[in-house]
Order: sequence, then structure tokens, then C-alpha cells
Amino acid sequence: MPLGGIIFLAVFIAIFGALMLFLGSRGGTRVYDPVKFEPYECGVPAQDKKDTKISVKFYLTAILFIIFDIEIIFMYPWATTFKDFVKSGNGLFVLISMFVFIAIFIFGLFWEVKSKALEWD
Amino acid sequence: MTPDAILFWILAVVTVVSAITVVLITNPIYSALALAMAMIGISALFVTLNAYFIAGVQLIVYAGAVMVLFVMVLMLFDLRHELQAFTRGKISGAVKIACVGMLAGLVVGAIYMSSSSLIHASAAETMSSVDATKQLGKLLFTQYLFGFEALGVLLLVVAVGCVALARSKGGTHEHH
Amino acid sequence: MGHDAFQITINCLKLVVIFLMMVQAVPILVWLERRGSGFIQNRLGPNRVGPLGLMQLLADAAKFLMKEEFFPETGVKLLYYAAPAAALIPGTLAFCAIPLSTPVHIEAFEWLGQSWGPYTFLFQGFDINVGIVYILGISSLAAYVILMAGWGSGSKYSLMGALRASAQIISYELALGLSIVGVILMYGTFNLTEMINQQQGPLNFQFWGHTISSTVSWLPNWGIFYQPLGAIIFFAATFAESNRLPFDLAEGEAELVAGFHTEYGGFKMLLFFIGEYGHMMVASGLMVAFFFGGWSIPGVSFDQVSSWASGATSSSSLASIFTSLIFFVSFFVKLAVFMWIFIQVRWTLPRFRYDQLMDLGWKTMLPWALANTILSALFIFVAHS
Amino acid sequence: MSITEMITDVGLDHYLILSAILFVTGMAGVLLRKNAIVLLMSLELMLNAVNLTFVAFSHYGGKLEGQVMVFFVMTIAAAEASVGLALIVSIFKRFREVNIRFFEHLKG
Repeated sequence: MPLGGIIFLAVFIAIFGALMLFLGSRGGTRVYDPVKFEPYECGVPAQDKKDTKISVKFYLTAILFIIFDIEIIFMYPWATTFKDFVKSGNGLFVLISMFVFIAIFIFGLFWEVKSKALEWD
Repeated sequence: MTPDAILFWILAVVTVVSAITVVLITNPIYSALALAMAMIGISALFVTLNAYFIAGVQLIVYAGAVMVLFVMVLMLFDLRHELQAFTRGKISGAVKIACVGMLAGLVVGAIYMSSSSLIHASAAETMSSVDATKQLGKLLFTQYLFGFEALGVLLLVVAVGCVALARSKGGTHEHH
Repeated sequence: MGHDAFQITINCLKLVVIFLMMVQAVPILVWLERRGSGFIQNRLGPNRVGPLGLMQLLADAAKFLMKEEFFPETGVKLLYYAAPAAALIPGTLAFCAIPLSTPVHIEAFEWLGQSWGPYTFLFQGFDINVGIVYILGISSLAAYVILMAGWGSGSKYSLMGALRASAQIISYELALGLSIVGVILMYGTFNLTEMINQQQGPLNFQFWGHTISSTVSWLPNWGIFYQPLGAIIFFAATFAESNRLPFDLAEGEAELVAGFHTEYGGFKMLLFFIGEYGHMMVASGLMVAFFFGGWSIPGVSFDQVSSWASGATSSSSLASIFTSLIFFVSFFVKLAVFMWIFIQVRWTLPRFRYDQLMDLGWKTMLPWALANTILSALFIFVAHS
Repeated sequence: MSITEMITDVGLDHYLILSAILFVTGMAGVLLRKNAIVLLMSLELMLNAVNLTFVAFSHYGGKLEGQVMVFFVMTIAAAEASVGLALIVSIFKRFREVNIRFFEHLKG
């Protein structure tokens, strides 16, 4: 089972990264300057504005991504078994049922494009 | 103690701790990250049950897609700390916790009572994972074909609905 | 399980070695990138420190070590430090699932007064039956590192860069995932080792009950000949996945300073840097495994190499190791070619605008990947029935 | 069954109890939290707990139907999450808040 190896490697890399961070934090001179610890604003004093504007496009992209991602995942088991289905003579049935699914997918994509949900500017 | 048992206990502890963190921590961003950790833990638990394909799908769909959406929305909202994270009222809160505790006791009790009648298959019976993935595909395209196509339609409807919701100006009474 | 101490130790050691190999490859790649970009832009690049400027890498490491520790006061400490520490995990875990060479067979031997049974060690981190799904799943976790860094820095450039980067990564993941469907259709498996085994030998395939062998027998049986469109879409999508030019909108310096790592410096910055190169290596490795025959050498079969190796060495264990190393060199050369293409493209194409980038992902590559899927399915249906 | 056996022999019961704990945790989150996004997250946790049960039964029963069901549940869960978040973002745009007490304003 590769799971043990995966967990081992993940923990190892996390420790390695923490060690690198520790090493990096040891070196270097330390000169205190309050301006240094402000977030980068190209040298201009930071204007503290707390009202973040919600940009619809980011989360709409993420939502549409989830939906299409699942449709693509549904194609994976079909893709692995399609050759076996064709060899056993059921190919046409599976091909058509998948094409119905892909047609729904294409319709959805087409609708998103038409309704300008996929416009970024 | 077999390696499988050690892995199970590690993963179980990680998953349960992350799940409890989701509920108890007041900053919703940490909640979302803890939930992502719980999803990864559950995915690893699927691997211990030899459901490799489902584990991968869990990683892609839940840990990869759904939780990224949550984290993105939370970061857009910029809710650093909630003033009131939990429901008001000590008595109603206590009643709710008691209900949850009773449900937990009920479920665990039921599992404990019926554990003798639950299936105890030996490891030899389970098929190899290569076959399992192909079998899964075959099952999906023969017996469960209707459900599969219906889900395609459902996803289309959800996509349309989400776009419509995102377009709405956020009010019910304004007329344009 | 059937594992004993020796086997577990070797497997863990192997994982660490692959990880260190990835980390060590980065300075060399950085040097190659700098010298290469100098060559492309008709200038010299780093050439002062050591021969050909090769010592520049060590000088850079020393410089990174001397940087002042820094934490922006508006940041979130936990996320700010967790992000670079976790930056290497997705790339490395994905790379370990790619087979690098043929398995090594070790015969039974005596050591420390004990007999150690015959072993087979895979020349890869771990063999996973659903390799592709695993790699896609692990690399989709990379978005967290970026979001954590962007949020933890507490700077608006960081946050904007992180949101852009994650929106871009997830948009191109669709085209990436869909271009792989054609590959899976063709090989009928998720397992990368099986895919590479199917690509051995000269070009031949079945069409309508006839086996069509190529008239040019030197042409290898590589996936690129079956899935040219899929290969192009896949490779283009991996550029966006690893945030490289022409898709490095996340750190478009004219508008977002440095993107999600604006507030990072020193070793923290270096870890993100290594992570980016790690993603490039995963992309190149997958490209080689899917479309360019993995570790195979065109025109030379496995038996030829292994018989030559057993003639040249005394024991069969040594011969097996020797064979694996030869095929590993073949894999590495192919990997290097794709890494060079990454560098070449960076200095050839201009950066896209954000809306052009998203349009390309959603309205061009996604439909083409769908068309590729449909065509592949029709082809397989016609060819095998 | 002694304590050591309970720790070393991991079987179906262990997975079921683990998933029960996860389900109950998610339910506590739904009942106790006021942030609508955290409510949704707790709901996802409950669905995942059910998925774990499906896979555990599928493994120990030697049948694959459980995994097909997990596939379906995941799809439904993702659909629910995306619609739920779209709703929450709409509400946030109106009230600048995602606390569930604002849902009371939704009537008429």
C-alpha cells in the first residue's frame, strides 16, 4: 500500500520546509524600522480601506469549475472501460449514452457562453 | 499491531480533530482549511478501504474544487473574526448539545449492538483495485445509467441556477 | 504486507532521494534559465562567479540565507509561515507517482548473518493503480498554498494575485482533465506504468480487425501519434497550471508587483520558487509518460538493453540496476527537453491579458478538448469493432 | 473483545463509529454555528461521513454498489455547495453579513 509512503513523504517535506524557514530566520541583520513592516504599497502610505469589493467573476468561475469538473470526472470511468465495452459488443450503446451526456455538457457550456457568464474584463 | 491498524488510527485522529476544529474555531477561514484537511483525511481512509478511484475523486472534487470555492468566497468577504460565532442562549445551546450527544450515543450503541450481525468479509474476498475501478465503470454504464444521465441534467440546471443567482442584484423588491 | 525492515528502509530512502533530486535540480534549472534567456536575448547572463557562472547558484543560496527575517504586520502569522513550508508538498507527491525507469530486481543475498529474500524495487516513488486521478487530485491541492500565502500576507496585491492565480489554475484544470480523457480512452487504464508498457516497440495499432504496422519501423509506438491534439492541449494547460509565462498573470509585475509572494523574501521566497519548478517537472514528466513513451528508448527494446547489461556485469542484480539506470537517463533526457521548452516559451511569447487568458481556457481549449474526446471515442469505436 | 483487540483489529465497526462521530460533529456544527458558510461546511462534513459508511460497507461486503452511490452523493454535495454559496453571496451583497439571523428578512 503506497499510503504509508505518501504520508511519510508529506511529513518529511513539511519538516524540511519548516527547517528551511528556521534557517532563513536565523541569518541576516535586523534593523528595526516601522515602515518596513507595513504591507507593500509601492512606497505610498497605506490607505486602510476595509470594504473589499466582491468580484463576482472569481467565485462564479469557481462554481462553474466545480460543475464542469464533476462532469469531466464522470468521463473517467467511461474512458477506462470503453475499450472493454467495444470488445464485448456493447460499444454502440455506451457510446451513445456517453454522447448524450457530452451533449448536455456542450449545451451547458454553450449556454454559459451565450449568457455572457464567461466574460472577463 | 499491523501497519493497516496504525494507519487507520493516525488517519482517524487527524480526521476527527480537523472535524472538531471546523465546528469550534471562530475564524471561518480556519474552519474551511480544517475542513479541507478532514476531506484529505477521509480520502486517505478511502485508500485504506481499497477504494482508490473514489479516493482520487474525493481529492479532486472535494478537497480540490469545493473547498477552494469556500476559501475563495471567505477571502473575498474578508471576515477575519466573527463577533458572534455560536448561537445565542445558554439553555437552547445546552439542549442542542444534549440532542447531539444523544444521537451520538444512539448511533454508536446501535452499531455496537448489531456488530455481530454486520458483515465480516475476509480480505481475500475483496477484488484487486484495478478490477474494481473497471467494475465501477461497468456498473455505472449498465445498471446506473439512468442516474448517471439524470445527474448530467442536474449539473446543467445547477450551472444555470448559479449564473442566475450571481446576476441577481441581491434584493427581492427592486424593479428594473 | 510482506515488507521487512530492509525493504521499508529502501522505499523511504528512495522517496527522500527523489525529493532531494527535485530540490537539487532547481539551481541547475535556474542557471539554465538565466543563461538560456541570456542566449535568447543576445546577452551574457550570469558568468562571473565560477566557470560559466555555475557558482552563481551557491552565491544565491548564501544570499538567501543572509536575508533579513520579515513579517508584514497586517499578515496572519500561521498562514504566512505555513504556506511556504507546504509549497513543495503537492509537486513532490505528484512527481513521485511517475515511473522514472524499469523496476530493479535484487536477488536473495546474505548480509549481517541473515538471508534477505529477493526484492523488486520500483524506480518510482510509489506505484498507484489510479495514477492519473491521484496526480490530478494532489496537484489540485496546490491552490491552497497560493491562497494561504495571499491571504496570510495581509496585502492587497498578494490577495489579488492569489485569487487570480487560483482562478487561473482551476480554469485550466478543466482543459487539462479533459485532454487526459483521450489518453485514458486510448490506453484503457489509469496506471502510468501500464501506459508506458503499451508504448513499447515500433508503431502498430489495430484498425477494423487489421493490424497496421508502420512501414517505417523506426517510428516508436508513442502516444503522440494517436493523440496529437490532446498532447498540445495538455501541454498548453500545464503552462497555466505551473504559472509560467505566457500565463503568469498571477505575478504580472506591472499590475500586481509579484503576485501572491509579494511579501515573501529569502528562504520563504526560495521555497515557492522550488515549488514552481516542481510543477514544471511534474508537467514534463507527465508529458513524457503520456505521449513520449516514458523511459523507453526508440528503436531499442528492453531485452536488448538488459542482455547487453548482463553481458557487461557479473551478477544479475547489478545488471538490473545498470539497465534501470540506462532507461533513467533516457527518461531524464526527455524530461530535460520539455524543461527547455518551458524556458524557451517563456522568452518567446508575450504575456496574455487576463480576459484573453480566461477566454483561451474556457472558450478555446475546453471545446477543443471536448472535440478531441469525441473524436478519440469514435476512432476507438471504429477501430475495435 | 478486549481493549488491545479493539485497537489492533480494525474492522467495519471502527469505520462505522468513526463516521458516526464525524456525522455528529457536522450536526453539532449545523445546530450551533451562526455563520451560513460554516453551516454549509458542516453539511459537507455530514455528507462525507455518510460516504465513509458507504465505502466501508462496500469494502467489507465485497460489493461495488456502495462506491457508485458515493459517486452520486459527491455530485449532489458539490451541486448543493455551489448553489448554497451562490445564495450566500447574493445575501451578502444585500445585507453585508452572512449570519443566519438575516435569513429572517427573506419572507414576503
